[in-house]
Amino acid sequence: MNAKLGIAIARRLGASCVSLVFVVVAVFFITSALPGDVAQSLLGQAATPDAVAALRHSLRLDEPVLLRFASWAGGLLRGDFGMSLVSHQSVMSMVHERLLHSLLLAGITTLFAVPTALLLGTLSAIFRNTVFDRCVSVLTLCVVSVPEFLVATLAVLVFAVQLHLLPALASISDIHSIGSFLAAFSMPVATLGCVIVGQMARMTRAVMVNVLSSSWVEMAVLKGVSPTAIILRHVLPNVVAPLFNVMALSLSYLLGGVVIVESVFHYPGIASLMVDSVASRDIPLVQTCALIFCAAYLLLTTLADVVALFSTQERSRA
Amino acid sequence: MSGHSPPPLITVRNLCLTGRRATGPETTIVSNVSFDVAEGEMLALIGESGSGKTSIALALTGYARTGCRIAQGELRVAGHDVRTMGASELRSFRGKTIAYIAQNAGAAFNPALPLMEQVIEPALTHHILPRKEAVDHAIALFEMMALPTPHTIGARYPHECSGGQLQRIMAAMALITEPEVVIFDEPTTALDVTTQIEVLEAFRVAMRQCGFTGVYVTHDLAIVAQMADRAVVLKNGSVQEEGPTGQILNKPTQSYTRQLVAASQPHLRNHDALPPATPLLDVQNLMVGYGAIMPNGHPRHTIVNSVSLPVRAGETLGIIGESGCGKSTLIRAIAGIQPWSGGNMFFAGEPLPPRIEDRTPQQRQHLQLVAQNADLVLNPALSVGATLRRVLTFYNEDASDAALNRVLDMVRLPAAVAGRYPTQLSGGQKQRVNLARALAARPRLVLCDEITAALDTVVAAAILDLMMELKRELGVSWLFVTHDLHALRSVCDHVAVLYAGHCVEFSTASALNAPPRHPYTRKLESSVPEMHPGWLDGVIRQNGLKPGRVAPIPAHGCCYMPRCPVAVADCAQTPPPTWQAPSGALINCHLQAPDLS
Amino acid sequence: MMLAFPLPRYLTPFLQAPALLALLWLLLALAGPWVAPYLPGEVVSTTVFAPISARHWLGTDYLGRDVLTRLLYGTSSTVLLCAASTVMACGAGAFLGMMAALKRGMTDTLLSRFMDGVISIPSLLSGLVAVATFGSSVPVLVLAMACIYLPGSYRTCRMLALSIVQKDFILAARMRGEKTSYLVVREILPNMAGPVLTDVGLRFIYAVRLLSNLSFLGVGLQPPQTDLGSLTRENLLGLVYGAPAVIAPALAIAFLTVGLNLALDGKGRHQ
Amino acid sequence: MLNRRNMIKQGTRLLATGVCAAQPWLGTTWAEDNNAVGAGFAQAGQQGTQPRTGGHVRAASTSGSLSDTLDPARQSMATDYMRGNMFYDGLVALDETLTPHPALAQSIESTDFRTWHIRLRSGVCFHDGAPLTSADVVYSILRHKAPELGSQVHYHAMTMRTVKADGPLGVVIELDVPNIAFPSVLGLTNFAIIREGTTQFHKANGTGPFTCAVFQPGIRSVALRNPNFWQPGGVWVDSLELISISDDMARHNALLSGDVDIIAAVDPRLVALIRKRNIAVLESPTGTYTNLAIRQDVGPGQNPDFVQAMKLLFNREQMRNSIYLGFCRTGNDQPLPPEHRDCNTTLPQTEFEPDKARFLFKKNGFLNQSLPPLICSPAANGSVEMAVLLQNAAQNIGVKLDVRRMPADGYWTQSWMRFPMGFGNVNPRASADMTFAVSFASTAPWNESHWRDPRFDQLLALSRQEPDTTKRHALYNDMQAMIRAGSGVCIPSFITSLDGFHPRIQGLRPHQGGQLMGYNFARHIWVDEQPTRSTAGGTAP
Repeated sequence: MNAKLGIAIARRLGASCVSLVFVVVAVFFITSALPGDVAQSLLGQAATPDAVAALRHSLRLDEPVLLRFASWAGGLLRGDFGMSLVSHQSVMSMVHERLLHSLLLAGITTLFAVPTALLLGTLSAIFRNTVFDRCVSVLTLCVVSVPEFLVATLAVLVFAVQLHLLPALASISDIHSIGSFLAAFSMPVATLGCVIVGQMARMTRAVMVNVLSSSWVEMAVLKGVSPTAIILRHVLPNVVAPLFNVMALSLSYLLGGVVIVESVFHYPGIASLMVDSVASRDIPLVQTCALIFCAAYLLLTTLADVVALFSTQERSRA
Repeated sequence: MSGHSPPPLITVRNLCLTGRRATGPETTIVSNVSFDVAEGEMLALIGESGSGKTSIALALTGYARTGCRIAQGELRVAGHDVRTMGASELRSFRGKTIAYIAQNAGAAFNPALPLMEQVIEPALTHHILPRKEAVDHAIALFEMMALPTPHTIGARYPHECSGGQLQRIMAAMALITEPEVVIFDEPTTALDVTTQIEVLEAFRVAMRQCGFTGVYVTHDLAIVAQMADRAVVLKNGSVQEEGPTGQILNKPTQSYTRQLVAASQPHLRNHDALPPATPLLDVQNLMVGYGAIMPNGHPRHTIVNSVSLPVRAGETLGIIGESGCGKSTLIRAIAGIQPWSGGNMFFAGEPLPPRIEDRTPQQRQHLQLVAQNADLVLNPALSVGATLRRVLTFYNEDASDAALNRVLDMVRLPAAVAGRYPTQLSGGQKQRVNLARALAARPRLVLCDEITAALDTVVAAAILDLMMELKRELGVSWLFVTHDLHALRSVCDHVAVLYAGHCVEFSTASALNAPPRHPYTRKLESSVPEMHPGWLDGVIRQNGLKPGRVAPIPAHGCCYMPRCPVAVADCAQTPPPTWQAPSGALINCHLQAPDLS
Repeated sequence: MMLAFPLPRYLTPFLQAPALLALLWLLLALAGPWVAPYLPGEVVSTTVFAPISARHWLGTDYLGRDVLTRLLYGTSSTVLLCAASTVMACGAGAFLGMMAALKRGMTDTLLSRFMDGVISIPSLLSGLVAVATFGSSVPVLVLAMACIYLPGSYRTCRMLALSIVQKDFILAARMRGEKTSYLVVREILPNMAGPVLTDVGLRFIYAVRLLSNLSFLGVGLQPPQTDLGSLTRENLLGLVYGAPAVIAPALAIAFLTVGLNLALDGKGRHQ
Repeated sequence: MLNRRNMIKQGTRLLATGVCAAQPWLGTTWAEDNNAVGAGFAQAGQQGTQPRTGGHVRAASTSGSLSDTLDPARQSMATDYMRGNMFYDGLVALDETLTPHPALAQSIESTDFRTWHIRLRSGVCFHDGAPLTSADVVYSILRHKAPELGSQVHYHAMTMRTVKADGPLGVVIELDVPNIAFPSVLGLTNFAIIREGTTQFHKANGTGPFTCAVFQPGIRSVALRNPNFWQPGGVWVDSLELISISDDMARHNALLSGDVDIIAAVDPRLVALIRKRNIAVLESPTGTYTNLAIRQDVGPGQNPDFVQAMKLLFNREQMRNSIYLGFCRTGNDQPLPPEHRDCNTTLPQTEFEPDKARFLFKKNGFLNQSLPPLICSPAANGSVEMAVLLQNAAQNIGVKLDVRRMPADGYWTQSWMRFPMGFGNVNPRASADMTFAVSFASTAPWNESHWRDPRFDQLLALSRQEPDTTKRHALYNDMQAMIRAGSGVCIPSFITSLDGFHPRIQGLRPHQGGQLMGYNFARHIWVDEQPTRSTAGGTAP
């Protein structure tokens, strides 16, 4: 039966690869469709037609689109993401550090947000249709809907400017101890948490309500099992698959959708790198960033599906 | 009864339960119910769905479902005052002092945990036994319950066991803490009659050995007769009658009880003579299966194996068999939603294509399917009127209000039902709408897949009555699939007995009562519970329980061989021949008439 | 748990309130520009970030314009634009999702893989490119936002439709020989209306947010038109003064989206 | 022979009135006093404490992106300039009044204002220890001519016909046409001197006051004091970290919370609040302006009445109050700010006259005509607000003007100067001559309104060879009058640059060249942990 599981996973991975190929093509042509190019962006106000043409030629931007796509895609196959047109460094070296930063921020946010969301969602599922449930529902909607730059700025004003408890910037270079690490990350993480906890809690609630109304949960109650044990022993194994799906969607947002938090807290992550590279039309960099986001999204959703396969497979050995 | 009997173990006084939906007003579910259960006694709570019997049973454990609550009354169970207990007291009370066996074991076990984990959980939770001893005890209970491979069955997951096995495992789970009170909530309703006997016997063995006090919730009077000492009859949340089982079954005093008893008695509804006619539907050597196609042109796994059935115009053909025998697959194949790999079908003389898409509009209109579960068949988002009107307009029938009312009247529903949604209807009403949906198309043949299985006895009886009336009025033919032999006998002209995809016997309904009969038919016959208390003992004495693993079906021999009490050597090697008995029955067996009497 | 008691009955009418609130917003969106006291671009005060006063009920913004006026205009365009794009996205997503669930096979596979690809491209990038390529006009904005949220809606609706398609009533309709369009409109859609409405609510929130982000990047609505997110952002500096210019639009967003979502949730629950 | 003190005085006075080369530049005078450039600046406006060495400073600028570079040729953003000025020196430095002073050059001399002889300071070393030679200078200047480099000063480099070494410390530059203001050109940050043959700019190798310890584009750079800096007393702080925070609110919050010591570009709306918290705000009147350019070669701008009407439609008072909150000086549609030494202050001020504008619109039939949109962008600071106010003013007189806001990225290449009516944003130029030459002459590369006036070109050529200050000033005055009357450029105000800094930072003074002392604050500041407050009354610690 392991072979069957293997085939199922392979099929899922294959499907993701199809999406990825589509994304590779789409990203290239989308970015090629962006008006303006890196030559103009580098020259700025000093862009005269001659200068632009000369710079374009020196950056080999005057080659036909398909030729550039071929050489770029060829490089991708060899694992070469190309050179940045702006800084003349290899794209990988520029992305590498930023990606680590982003993963760090996403990781910490996950550590904080997932348990919170699970707890909130589970509690409101247990106490469904009570005042508590309603309050959680309204509150989570509120924090989701209020723009995150407002949440972030308000947090900085209160905790950094007024109370001087936390630094206003989350500069990686200032982190020397656990204390400064926690101080630097607390506000960005809380802001990001606001954005994703709401949705995750809502979806967790939906999944939980479904499971909690099943007759085997009632059976467990009638066996005298305590509520905590019911949630941990009986409910959790059954909601792993859907919850992983919820989490995958939220986490993929944490990599690509955090531009605002990165810029408010001056955090050098990959999302602001992409916005930057779009602004400077550094196409190889844009493409790499977009590919990373897409790959992360596909990876996470695939992972969620594989977990789902596993959790049902484990029980269907017969 | 007598003056100095010991104090009752369970005392219920003036119990009132209320409940409400998310935002609706509170309604009374159970009002003013009182009864006692003495130690070691088994009390039956009898009632139809909605009578509040399950709510009362749950209330004994101090539990009320979401939206419900115990409004007032006194509940004393084994010295505990259930209503005054706090949350933690209730937790240590449940599972330890009082155990519960749910109706549908398939749903009541956690699909993600191995069975053993769940069985020993009460013992571990209440710190009655350490894990190791709990496992040993569970295995001992499995043995007592006559479960196959008691040592390893605990490692399985719920979906790896059959319904009957799960029900017995659940009983083991209830008994592992040796509780003083066990509640059985319709534990055999979802089971086949043959399995039901095994489970009931297992329960009785457990009762004798463990000596608990029981409350048995059911709607089946025949089971009450086997299991209970005393019975309480409930209707709409209030007690109708209470008394010893024998008195309730034989000398009911209340009209409702009498009605219940009457509905449980088998009686013949189909009095018409068999009209001689050519087959309306002719199924010839049908093969249905799934999996890779084998060299012989058939799929790897066959579900329906070479079945031939003729359905004559205006007659009712019944198909009976236990779950998994292929009767639903057969009917789906006829309906055109299950592809078949071999054989032919003719409808009104015309060949019937396998795929519904390839059938002519007339064929689609004249062949209607009424599926088992009315909840799934009726679109919850459409009103009854909208559903029926769509059928009428689709077949270019008159879709006026008058026509709609005629259709509703056909199934004896008031015109007001047209404006309601499926969720606002009772189970019986839904099944009537389901029938109406098929009948609105003016079909010539209606395929009914277990349409009474999910209904209460009284409601099911009414549906069967309706079927026969419609047969007379409209001249509709019916193909009636069921596992209920009573229902089958009462409405069918011909009967086909299906076992493991084979048609083992085909006869007229009347011939089914007289020998010679196929061994499986006889087994089915004897498994139908009867309303006299000694029935179960008699059956067990006669057949014996056959626990343990059932041998696989031989590749070339008779499909019933592994379970056949009269099997001979030939059965394992050669396929049984089909021969005609004097009664006209076609029997598929190696043995001949004298041996099968 | 103090709050863990069921909602008292006298609160039931309040559960209807969100629906009324949502209706009120729609009215406000339609009537806003007509009842606004000033012109949206008009500088009416020499004080910036002025507090609430009789002349300016919500104070003035960072240029000394009337916040109430700008809020009314902003509400109007936010509600209409986001509603239009959300409805389009969810409508198309639901339709395609149902088709995929009904047809299965190659149609489903290709469509799903395509949507998966689209969904994984960051929304801001696609929005930026769309507007940069096709120019910034209201139809382009609506279409771009609709396209961005279509795949997510498709995913949700396909999952919902898949579970419904297996129900017996679909089988019954298919056996009757009903057309796909009838199956989609009459049989499937009404049964997933609840979850789809919830989804619409969430996507509306995202649309409000994306609109403000696009405006910030300079590809959103053209002045003097504005939206609630941009109003919050352009007056963000006023936060240090606690100016109503930044608080009012933020509250408006919260009331708008929360009200709408609760209303849609309620609608979904009744189904 | 004048004594040294007099020479300085005279030189300063002469330079202050703009006559930088009435006679061969007496560079030797400065060569004897190494402190002239740096310390001379620093000691001008004392805040009560003496400069002292040491300390770490963190400064936040506005813009910052991947395009951040250490290549002087490509630097185009404020952060780039600030960083460049930390690591590199030019031949010439511009002081607070934009007066050129020799820096790496010891003297710059010319007799015909066409051929310029530059004598380099001796004993100057690059960060890697190599001595500065004429070859480095020639390389540094000539590389701007290569179009594929994408130099910001390509235009200026192309005005130099030849650049040749004349011995190890001599450089001769020959121009196409005589230009008396040429030394100012060499004061442009982009003309900083780098090592000969440098093509990689991962690290900076200049002669500047700081060495580059860390450089992360778009994130931060860390500078350490150059112990071998050629100018003793020319730099004070030990280390300086420069970051860029483009989010306005975040930058202000970083200053308020003390995360950074200095920020550039304080929003006028927050000045009061910042000062209330004992944080200083430096006001620098600069020649930066945001302007509307109405093209005179296409669209309605071909009609001078239309241009005139648009100028009358600018409510300068309102813009001053609501956009800049008073932190600006009212502009008069000519490019030199009032404090500029060459500003023509005698021109009548253009006022807000909607009725007259309406009359002009009506007279020429523009009232019912659909007009081209006003192109604006967050890239041109304040232009969106200006466009909205203009739109509103137009609406009040019955003229419908659409506003089209463009994305900030790509604005300068995609939109600027391409539409009939568009906003631009111009930083102060090094000299009046440069302003006229690059923005208003017929052949100017950034002639925003496409204004062509042969007489203006004539006056420009004359002024470039006019050694007499008074006469040249008169020419400049005429040219400004012509711009105001004829050009399609509307300049409603000159923006006062606002920078915030904590009191421990000393040495910051206003500078006409732009933010943070013309982007050159790093070498001028020092840290005083206990600044003497003016109110502190002699209490012993």
